[in-house]
Amino acid sequence: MEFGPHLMLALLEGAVTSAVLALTAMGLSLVFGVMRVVNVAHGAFFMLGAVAAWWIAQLVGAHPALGFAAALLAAPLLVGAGAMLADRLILARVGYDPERTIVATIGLMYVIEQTVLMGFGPDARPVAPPFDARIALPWVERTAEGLALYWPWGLSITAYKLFVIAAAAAILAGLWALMTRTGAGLVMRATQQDRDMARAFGVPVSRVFARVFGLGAALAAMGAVLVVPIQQAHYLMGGDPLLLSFIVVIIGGLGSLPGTVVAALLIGMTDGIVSVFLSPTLAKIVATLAVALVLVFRPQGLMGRARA
Amino acid sequence: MIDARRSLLLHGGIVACLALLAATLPAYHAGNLTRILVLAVYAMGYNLLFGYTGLLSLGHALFFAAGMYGFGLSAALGGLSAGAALLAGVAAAALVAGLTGALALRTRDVAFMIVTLMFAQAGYLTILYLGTWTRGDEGFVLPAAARRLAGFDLRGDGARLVAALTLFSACFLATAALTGSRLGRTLIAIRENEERARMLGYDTARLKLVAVVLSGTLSGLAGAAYAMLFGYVGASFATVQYSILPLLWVLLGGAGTTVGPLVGVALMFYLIDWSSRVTDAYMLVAGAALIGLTLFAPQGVAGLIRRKAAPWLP
Amino acid sequence: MAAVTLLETRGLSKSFGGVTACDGIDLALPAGETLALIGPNGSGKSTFTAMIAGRIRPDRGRVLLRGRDVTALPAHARIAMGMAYTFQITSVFADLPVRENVALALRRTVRGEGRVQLRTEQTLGRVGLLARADQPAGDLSYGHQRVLEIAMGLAQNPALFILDEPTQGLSEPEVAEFVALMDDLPAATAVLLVEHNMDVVMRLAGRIAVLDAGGLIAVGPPDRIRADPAVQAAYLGTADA
Amino acid sequence: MTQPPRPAPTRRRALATFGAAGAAVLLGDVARMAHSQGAGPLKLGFQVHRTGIGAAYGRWYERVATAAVARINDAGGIAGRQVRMIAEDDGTDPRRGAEVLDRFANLHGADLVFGPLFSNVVIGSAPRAAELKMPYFVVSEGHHVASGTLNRYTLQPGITDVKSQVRSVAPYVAANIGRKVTMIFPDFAFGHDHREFFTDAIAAQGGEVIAQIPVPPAETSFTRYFPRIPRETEVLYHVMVGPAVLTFVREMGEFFGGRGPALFGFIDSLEAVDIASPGLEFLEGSHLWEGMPRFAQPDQTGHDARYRAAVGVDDTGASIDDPRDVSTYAHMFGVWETLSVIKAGMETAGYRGPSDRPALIEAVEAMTDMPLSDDHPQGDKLFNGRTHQVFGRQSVSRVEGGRLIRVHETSVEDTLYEDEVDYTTRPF
Repeated sequence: MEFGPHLMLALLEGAVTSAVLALTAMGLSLVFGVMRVVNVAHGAFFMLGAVAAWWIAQLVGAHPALGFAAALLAAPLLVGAGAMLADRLILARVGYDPERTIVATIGLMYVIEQTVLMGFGPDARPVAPPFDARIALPWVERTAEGLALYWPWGLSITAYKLFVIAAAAAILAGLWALMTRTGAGLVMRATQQDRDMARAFGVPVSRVFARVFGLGAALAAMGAVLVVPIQQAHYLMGGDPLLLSFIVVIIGGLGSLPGTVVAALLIGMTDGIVSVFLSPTLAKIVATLAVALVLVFRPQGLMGRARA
Repeated sequence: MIDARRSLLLHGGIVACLALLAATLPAYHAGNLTRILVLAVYAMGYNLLFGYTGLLSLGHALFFAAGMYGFGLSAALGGLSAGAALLAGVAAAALVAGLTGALALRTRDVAFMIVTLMFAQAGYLTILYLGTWTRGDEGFVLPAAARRLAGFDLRGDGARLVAALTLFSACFLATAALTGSRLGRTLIAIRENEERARMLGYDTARLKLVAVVLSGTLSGLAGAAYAMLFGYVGASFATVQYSILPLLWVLLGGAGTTVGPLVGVALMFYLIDWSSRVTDAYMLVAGAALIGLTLFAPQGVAGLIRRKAAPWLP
Repeated sequence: MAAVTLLETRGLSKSFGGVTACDGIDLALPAGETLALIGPNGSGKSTFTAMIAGRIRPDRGRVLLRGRDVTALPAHARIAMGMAYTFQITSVFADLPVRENVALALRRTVRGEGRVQLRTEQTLGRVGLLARADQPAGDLSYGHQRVLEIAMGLAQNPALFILDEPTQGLSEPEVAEFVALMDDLPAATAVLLVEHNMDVVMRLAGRIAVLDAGGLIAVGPPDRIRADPAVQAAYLGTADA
Repeated sequence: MTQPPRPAPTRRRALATFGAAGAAVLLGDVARMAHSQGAGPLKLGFQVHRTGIGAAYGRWYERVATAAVARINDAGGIAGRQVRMIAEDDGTDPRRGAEVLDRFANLHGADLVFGPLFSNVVIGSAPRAAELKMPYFVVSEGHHVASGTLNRYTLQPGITDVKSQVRSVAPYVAANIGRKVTMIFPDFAFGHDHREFFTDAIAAQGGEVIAQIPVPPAETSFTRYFPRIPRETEVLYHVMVGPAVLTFVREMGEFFGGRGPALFGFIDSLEAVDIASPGLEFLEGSHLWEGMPRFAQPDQTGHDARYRAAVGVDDTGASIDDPRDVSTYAHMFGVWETLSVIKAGMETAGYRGPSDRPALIEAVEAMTDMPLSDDHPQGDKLFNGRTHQVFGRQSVSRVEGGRLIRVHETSVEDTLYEDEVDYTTRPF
């Protein structure tokens, strides 16, 4: 494929990756920002969302769109509820100690993965997209008669992928409104600023923590529900989203909503764009090192401010 | 001073007990002991950085793999003898630790975790990218010459166990000596309060790099030894799984204790060994055990003993 | 002046996000002198001492130690040249025994663990913490932790001892003990003391330097400072409000 | 990190219980190690990918192994002795794989070990098999056995290796599909084998590989790699493994939108995947390599029918119990045939116990022709004792109406290549 269309396609694909990543990473960022703990089980919650989506779509049967809609509503609720339970049963009891939380959530990740393996099995299972039209895109080329439009091989996107981008943007906008315009958001932000002060002002910090943890997991699940019609539900699918979300959260600056979105775009796009220029595996190596070096030389993240 | 004598007695006693076990255990458990001892060296390397210096790395698989591939490639492709290849593996690990450590130490806390993780990920992908020589994920079998050290054929179970025990004991006693030394105590000071240590005149930036290099070198030694003793080099040892394992071992056994790594590896090994007899979901049992551990014994087994019975435990 | 100039700052300046914390401070401290640094809250005292110790990098100006420009040197290197530093907010190794806290201060310069332990016990004896040598430092009372931190400074036998508000939060008898410890310092030790308690300042300081809004408004012996109208206006009037 | 104190005795008791349990486990192991020399059932260790990335294959391998062992036992066992299969999960991990061999040898007292598919597990475990002097029958289709990198104790008598597969179908591709080939494959050893063997084989047919596109492992989205396919490509040769194969194929369809080059793929890209899944309609008319045809063909043999019935698979290659549960039909026959070879080898060698293991290996090495039969339902085969590798017919199938119809079958001769090793000269 020529350079132009290739880059265009990489950007489109990168936008879809970024959209899902932004949702997933936002969940991690929220937990990280408010609770100051590293949730290693975040990828497992993502996977749970995908598996729940498959299960709900199976139950509903009927038209794919109906099953998908049901999954988009119910899967995040289920996963969020599960996460709140985990918060009450485990994290609250270790007092949100950073190191113990890491170990406990690693344990939780194993437990979730193996439980899903036993119940759901080792196969990758698809969920039918609600709609699936392919939209071919034109490109310009210079011909004898001047510039002309043509339709290169493969320069296309599906209607569903466009929907994923729009849905992610809508959910993020909703989250933004929740955090800035509502009482619940105010309470979360206050807890993020200074949990002792918040407690002194009568904020029920432990209940806020449970809700934030649930909301974080639900965001991961939403990302997963959006992605299963493109990819499939598989019990080991949580690894990549976990790693990428971590990177996004750090690059974006801890707990910063706009920073997380910008970083998700950056990471999602980098992968695609670098792969235009380099052989695929080399591209991955270069992209990984590039992000690592950004962290090394701007440890406060791209959007964060240096602390005195 | 009494503590020092106690410490000598404890570490000497453990080595003696292990030797006794090695001589008496039935074949299956002797084989497990061999593996546990080598993996415990890896855990001790990790503990040096995490348990004693307070730096949580999620990228130690890079150092383990650097040792393993440094050994394996120089023996299989370079035709080096096992002894020379072992040195090459250790040197490779030290070099990689020095380079990545110098960069990663510009960050701290979670950013340090992520940067080390990403360096390790880049290392793993590099192994796959250089598949012509490394055979990627499939890996390669080491030639017989690479498994003969100082006249011993390490393909034999007896020689292998003796080699593993020797390696472990040397590293175990060395780390015990290190933790009691000026350097070791200074690293602990950095773990406890880095700014205070710096304002006592310690060059904490340099000392942390020293800790990364020591830790990486020991991890690389373990990687090289694992390849030499078990005859296989493969990319699965460079995956993120192998960065998380030493963290779990050390936490399970007791971070910042000399015996913790051994205890943690042995417990985890037998937890999986035992539960896999009962169920396929042995990782579920391991996961539940980790959760239980954080709830009920957060300082790990050795940490628990130190707190309850023996506060002098190094 | 017979004494050698131990520490000198020239035009030392620092601002944080447009707010000037220190503005062109010139100050000299000869060996053996105790200089108290006073000024209202936010006048730049801690920033100034942190720049001397190397914890904060100045925007402009230089720090000279024994005539040598140390502005580019990191903190640990300056400490190694004979500084000791105590934090405004007590900073000890809370999970380590009291004994080990002091030993760590000694071990950088004293060779041999036997000698380190001996000197540790001497130092702890001098500050009255020997009985608590094996407790974790974090279990000590607040006052004792301050004393421990001072002991860590004493153990280093510094040529320049920087104390950032050492008596903050101490009880009357503890303050008296602190003053006695300072009296006991070797004659050659220079002390830079950031202090709010004017009794302590008057009792210990050979000279007083007054900072206000990041600028040095007066330097001199206690009597002169007490009488200085500018100082009275800026500071003394509000000192113990 | 201060902890609220908890009653110590509970902990102490827990530790004591733990210690006692440990001792019991140790003693139990020693007692169980009594060997089965000449009496009792034969113990066959089955190294299986129950968890990890190979679990989708492992599940079907286990179904086939269970069925094959049941068939052997129903027919009177091996030399009159019943067979007990002991399965151990290797987690699709080479370290665990080698540890599992220790368990078979020193804990279960197994007579031999069979079954692994993933080549990293095979290569990681093989050195240990040789050290334990444990016959190790792999079902991996990797070239690692015949290439000579492994050892005398490791054999692959049930499935043809990738070198044979790739070389034998190249003439059909060149003659019937196209000569300018672009290859897309996973960027690790298995994919590299495809790359090397096919590039040579197509050149020998007057064709040419014009681009090679390696895809990083564990990749979950693929569209960004397809633009590297040159426009003059006549045939796109695709092979992919892992849980994301369906995504791979679907995105390939979306990319071309019905206008792309002809497709020739290895069924690995669609193994355990329903060919009628939504989004795969574009595969209609494309060609796939199959180790054994997933759909019952019009000229189906009775052997295939009986094999299908025994392993519980219907005429479309899906589970009889659940038509959505598609098998790994193109590979799993290898487990069945491996067990047939083990039975024949043990009976020929007069196997009585572990001391007869070398005799068993020599007996298998002496095998040559394996005719089409219920023991070898995939087809007739030729075993090469020197390279420890079997050679059999390969199929090329075309997707027609959502079914895979065989359009070409290679001969056994088509799969042969020069020996790269002679394991029989190596000592036991």
